[in-house]
Amino acid sequence: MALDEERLENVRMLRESAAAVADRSDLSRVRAQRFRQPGFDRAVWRQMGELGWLGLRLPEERGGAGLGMAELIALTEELGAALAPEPFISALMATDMLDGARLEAALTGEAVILAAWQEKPRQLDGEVETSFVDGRVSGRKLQVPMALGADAFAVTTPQGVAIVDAGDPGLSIEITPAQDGGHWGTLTFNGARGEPGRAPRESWLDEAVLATAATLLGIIDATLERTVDYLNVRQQFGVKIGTFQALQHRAVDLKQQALLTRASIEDAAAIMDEGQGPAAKAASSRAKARASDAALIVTRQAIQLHGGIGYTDEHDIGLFLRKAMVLAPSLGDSALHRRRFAQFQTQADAKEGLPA
Amino acid sequence: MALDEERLENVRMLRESAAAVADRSDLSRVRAQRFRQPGFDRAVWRQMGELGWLGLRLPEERGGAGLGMAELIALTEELGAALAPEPFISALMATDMLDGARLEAALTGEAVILAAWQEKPRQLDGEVETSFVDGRVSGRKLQVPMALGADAFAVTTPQGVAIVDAGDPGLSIEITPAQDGGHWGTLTFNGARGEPGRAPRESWLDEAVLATAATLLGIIDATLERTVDYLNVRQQFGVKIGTFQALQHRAVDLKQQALLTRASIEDAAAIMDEGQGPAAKAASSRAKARASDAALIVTRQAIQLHGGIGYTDEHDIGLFLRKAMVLAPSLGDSALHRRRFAQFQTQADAKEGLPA
Amino acid sequence: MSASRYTLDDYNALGDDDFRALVRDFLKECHPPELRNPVKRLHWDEAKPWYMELSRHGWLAPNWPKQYGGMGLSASKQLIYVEEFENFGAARTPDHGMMLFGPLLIRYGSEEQKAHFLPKILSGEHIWCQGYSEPNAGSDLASLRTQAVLDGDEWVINGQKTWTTLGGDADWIFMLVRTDPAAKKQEGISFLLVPMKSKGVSVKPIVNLDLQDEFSEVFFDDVRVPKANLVGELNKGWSMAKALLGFERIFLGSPRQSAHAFARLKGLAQHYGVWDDPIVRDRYNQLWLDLEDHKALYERFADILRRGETLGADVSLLKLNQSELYQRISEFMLQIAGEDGGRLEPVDGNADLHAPGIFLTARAATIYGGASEVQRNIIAKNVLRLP
Amino acid sequence: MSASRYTLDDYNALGDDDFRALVRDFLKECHPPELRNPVKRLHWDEAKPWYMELSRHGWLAPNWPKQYGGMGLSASKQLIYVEEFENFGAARTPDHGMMLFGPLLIRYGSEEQKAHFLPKILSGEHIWCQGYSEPNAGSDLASLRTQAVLDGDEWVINGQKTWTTLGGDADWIFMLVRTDPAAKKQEGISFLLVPMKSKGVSVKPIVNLDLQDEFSEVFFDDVRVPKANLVGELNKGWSMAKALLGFERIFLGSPRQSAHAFARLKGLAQHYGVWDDPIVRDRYNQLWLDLEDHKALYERFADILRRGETLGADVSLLKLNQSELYQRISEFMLQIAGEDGGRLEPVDGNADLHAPGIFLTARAATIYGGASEVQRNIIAKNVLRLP
Repeated sequence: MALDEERLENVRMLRESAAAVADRSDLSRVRAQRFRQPGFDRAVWRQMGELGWLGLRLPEERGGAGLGMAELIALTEELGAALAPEPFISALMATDMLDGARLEAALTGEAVILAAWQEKPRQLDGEVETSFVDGRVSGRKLQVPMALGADAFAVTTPQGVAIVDAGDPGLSIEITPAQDGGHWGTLTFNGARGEPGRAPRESWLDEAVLATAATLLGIIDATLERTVDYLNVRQQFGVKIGTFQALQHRAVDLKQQALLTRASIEDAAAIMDEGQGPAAKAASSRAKARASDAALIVTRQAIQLHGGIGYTDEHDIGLFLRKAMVLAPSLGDSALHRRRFAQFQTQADAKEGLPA
Repeated sequence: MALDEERLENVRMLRESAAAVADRSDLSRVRAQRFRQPGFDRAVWRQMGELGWLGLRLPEERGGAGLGMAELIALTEELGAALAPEPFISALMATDMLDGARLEAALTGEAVILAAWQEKPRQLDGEVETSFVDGRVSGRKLQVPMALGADAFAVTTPQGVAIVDAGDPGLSIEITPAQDGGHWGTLTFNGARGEPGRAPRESWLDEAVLATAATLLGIIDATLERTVDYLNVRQQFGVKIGTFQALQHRAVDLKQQALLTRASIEDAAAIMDEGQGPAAKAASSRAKARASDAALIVTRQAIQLHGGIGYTDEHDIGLFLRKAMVLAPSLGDSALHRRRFAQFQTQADAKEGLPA
Repeated sequence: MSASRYTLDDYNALGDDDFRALVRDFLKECHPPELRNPVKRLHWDEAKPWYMELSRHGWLAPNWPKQYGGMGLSASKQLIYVEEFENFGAARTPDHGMMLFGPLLIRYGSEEQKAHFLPKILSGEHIWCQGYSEPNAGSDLASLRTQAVLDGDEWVINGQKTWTTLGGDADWIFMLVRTDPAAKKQEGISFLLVPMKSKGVSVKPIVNLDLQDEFSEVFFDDVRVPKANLVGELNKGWSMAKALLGFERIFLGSPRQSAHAFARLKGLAQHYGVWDDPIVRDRYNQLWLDLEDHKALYERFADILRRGETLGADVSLLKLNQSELYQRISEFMLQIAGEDGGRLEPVDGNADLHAPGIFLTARAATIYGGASEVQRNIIAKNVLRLP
Repeated sequence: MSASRYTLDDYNALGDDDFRALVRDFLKECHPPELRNPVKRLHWDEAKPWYMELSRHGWLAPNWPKQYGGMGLSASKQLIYVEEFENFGAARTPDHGMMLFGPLLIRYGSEEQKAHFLPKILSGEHIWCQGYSEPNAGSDLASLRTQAVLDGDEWVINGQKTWTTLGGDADWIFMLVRTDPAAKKQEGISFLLVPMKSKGVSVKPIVNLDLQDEFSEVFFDDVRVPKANLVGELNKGWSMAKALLGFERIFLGSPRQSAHAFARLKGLAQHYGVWDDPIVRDRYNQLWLDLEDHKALYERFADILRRGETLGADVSLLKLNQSELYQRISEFMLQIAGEDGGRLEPVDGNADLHAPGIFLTARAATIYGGASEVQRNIIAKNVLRLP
């Protein structure tokens, strides 16, 4: 299960370059972008392209870096810890569906192309109904993060993937502002012109699920670091509040959640790097269920442990809670993923001949 | 809602005499009785009769004391705190179904007559199937506490109540030893000879439910008292363990459960003393749901707070956990009563014209 | 104050049911409909019409004696008043003058102070705010550091207060200041009255986690007020403030917030199509039961007040329970909302469906009014008698 | 020791899968079927046949080097050995000699001590028990008070040990004693070997909450043993004992107990007719997920051992998590059992359906091996670096 030397080196390098692009210790860029449109940075986006991140999972023959899930989760974890507002995961999902010039523009970061796949709230697997007939797309897609910043969308339909330009007159975008300072778009296609894209890899959705879980892990760890630092500094009744046993024990419980989340996510990445199937789906769902719950527990408790100052918008700790509020239910909340885990794990165990 | 002076005085006197019969600070009698047959004390039983407890809720014209639910819960709370092994509540249920000489013997404590009403696990409301035809009883009754000590049983059937002697050749009793050192009986009637009894009052079952909840409250409070005492005495790392903030806060959480349980039970008693109906049923279920959960939380945590010594059978604190294990699911566990509460409270609110 | 059919000489002469009916009628007739169930704490300019309406009927100060222009309600009538206001969804006005300052002045102020200040509260001329909390003395009030030094006939005040509700709307602040720096802990603290327009006072709004600005920081830079603005005895401010907390403490534990959030649960679950999900329903029933038990607990403490007795330290358990229940309900709401739990603004502008807003607001409940951790310390020592 | 087809010169030369297959075959062929999945810890007279079978094949001491008669397994092979024994439901023998005392003696004992004691463990001639805990030093081992005073060529021991597993079955006890009363905390503690038949040693079984008697108290009243029974350096016993805890600490966090209980959940829910209740199923899924995540966490620590590295203080989190998960599962079992949760004895004698038994047994998990409270203290200080 453990990574070999080469992949450990990949992971180390990705973490380092991520820290250079999105600094987890300085959230001034995050604050500057929030509640603005489009809410993220084109310059940072191009940097992501230069670093090869936007094609991280794409095979080398398609111009990607051909890296594994262990590498992807390391990267999204770092982006999560820095609360990077860029719609990185949605773009990764889209790249899988692109070809030719569109693909090249997406990989370099020249263009922002996002995936439009969800049609109902709390949807993950299951049919979509948006139609793509005679080059025209009609239907409705939900929850596209940072949709206002996109140049085009990769739209899933039963007739195959359609690529639709953001400015197409047949597309209208309704914006919903989000707690993290970003937004999501509801896309209504009314005979919008679509170019055919390509079918994404089978593991596409589960990879996005796990990458989102890893983003939440970054949020959890960064929140915990900041909270432990605060406990080590803040004084009350004449002593550091970190000396209070009740707070110590609560911090330990949060650390426990952090550690379980990491174990769950890295385990899932290893399983997914070994191949597809029900075990991989079960593992990604397990990790997302854990991460979604743990992120809300940790960020909520972080506010409490910060006391009054934690309840101000001025203090950064609240930004982590807001981000968790957006990402915990995104790509399936913990209830959905618990059910999905049980369903696929039962299949996986049956395959292995274990008693159900 | 608050009790008037006279009833406060009843409650005070009942608590005092209960303390004399069953001493919450000395469990040697409880230890002496456990894992023995019949597992309780006939002498204590007669004392209960002399004190008028066995007819506590029965109207005065039927030879009872005619007291209310507030008085009953005060008494069963005290009996719970002392872990009294006598099947008091089952006997109260039976008295409701007796007449004439049987009633008199039951009220004086001369005879032990217990209620046999339950036919399925997790049953509370609902139909029974045991038949009583031509003076003969056939069927099966479960969960009769301390059945081996009974002289007779008051058996519910669709044809009315039948009183069956314990020694009747048509009755066989199977004994299941219980964690609290007592036992319960499974009664199989095979044409046993029955005398007709009388139909119990409508509130009969809810009263037993609430009395059981109050027994659990006694267990909760006694457990908490003993645990707080222990925290004030036991030393570790050179200081009293009661100085550890994490333990203090946990003790507070237990106190919170104790206080909520008391509020819930006394509120339910007041509602039931006002009259019958869905509100009264909802209140008794609410109280039992709370008491069942709280008792297991408090007694479990008490073991933990006592550490190694709490894990020995020699220490008394474990006796409270064992009693809670028996009584928490008895007459409906918390899951059953939560559903029942929601059902009847919805009816009660509809009656009051509140939005459902 | 102009009379109305709601203005009675002796409200306590009414039976409880009659009084309750009176309050209901009053609210139905006099409460501005557009201010009902506000999603945020109203500022003075928004709340003023309602404040003046209360004033007109003599209903502003339920807790003050009749002789000072209050309603002179008994404890049990005060509880009914509060319950009905809460049930109706009445807007809170800037009420620190009525609720906290007035009773304190009535008990400890000089006749001159009472004659001067109380009528101006009732007329709406003076809006008061409270200056207790400080940046480094959140739940640890005794360590407050804002100083007042006597210079001739004037107090000179330097320091900072925080979490002052509606500080920017107020004309006056009643505050605790340290007047004896050598004294330890709760000693050496006095109670001062300061006009907000004084030179050297500045107010900075605090934007909350829920992006509202009901709180503010108040800075004092060589602010001078007459010596006569001291209330009660020098260096006894802490005991005075504490003595007045009694009645207030039950309100921190009122089921209002939890009941308000709970009442929205069913509609929310229906909106999101999960009302028939048995797992959702089971959690709903659990919270329902918790709420009913909390109400029963609240009534126990209310009974103490009705009997005219004083609340003990265990009232902290009431606040603890309400705030944590409120949070559990709000967390369940967030869960029900799914992806909409990340929305910044209400769905269709309907505040009842705004789970994330209620969730964020509820974060404060376990922090203000004595954080849960401090409440547990108090209960451990003063109720459980742990060492 | 007689060889068999399971007795290899170098087990580590096998691939992991081959070794796993070997262990499975061994258990299938050699484990006494009637001892599989025992409901309680076996006493020596019950476990002896299995112990002697292990001995015969040279499989008693997986963790000892080959030269001392052990299997000499690498860390990763040891984990496989343990996993397969656990999965199979193999009975635990009185294994303190192999697991704890052997490695300590191998590392710190004299050549004479090794030559004398190790073979007698492998032959079943000496059964060892452990004397660490004391009545007032449960999770606070450093405060132990049992004393050994040198009198000529003999140590004279007075005091009491408790929670000694299978004390009544043992021939010898390896124990920590205070040899320098003046030294503070962990200093001044030494490691002594004492025959249980010595004059002045008495054993009193402890009846547990679950009414089993695997533990006992051991009393020492002027017990005399030769000076040579000291292991390692005088006053360094604590550090020696602690150094050996490394590998043992991961076993306290093994998913075994939780997995064992979890595996019984479905059958239990089916027996009680609630398997199709969606609320039961949701809770089941939660616990399933918790168990899988715990296994993943366990693997992270196992990887550290496989790489030949030392476990850090954070391994305490593993024990904490397993013990609390085990309890949550057992509490759910109790809930599923309904009224049968109060039964003293298994339904139809079927231990798999005995929820109250598992529930009571699980109470110990958060107390022994360092109570959860102590584990949290350690993690706060040594992992989170809180003051």
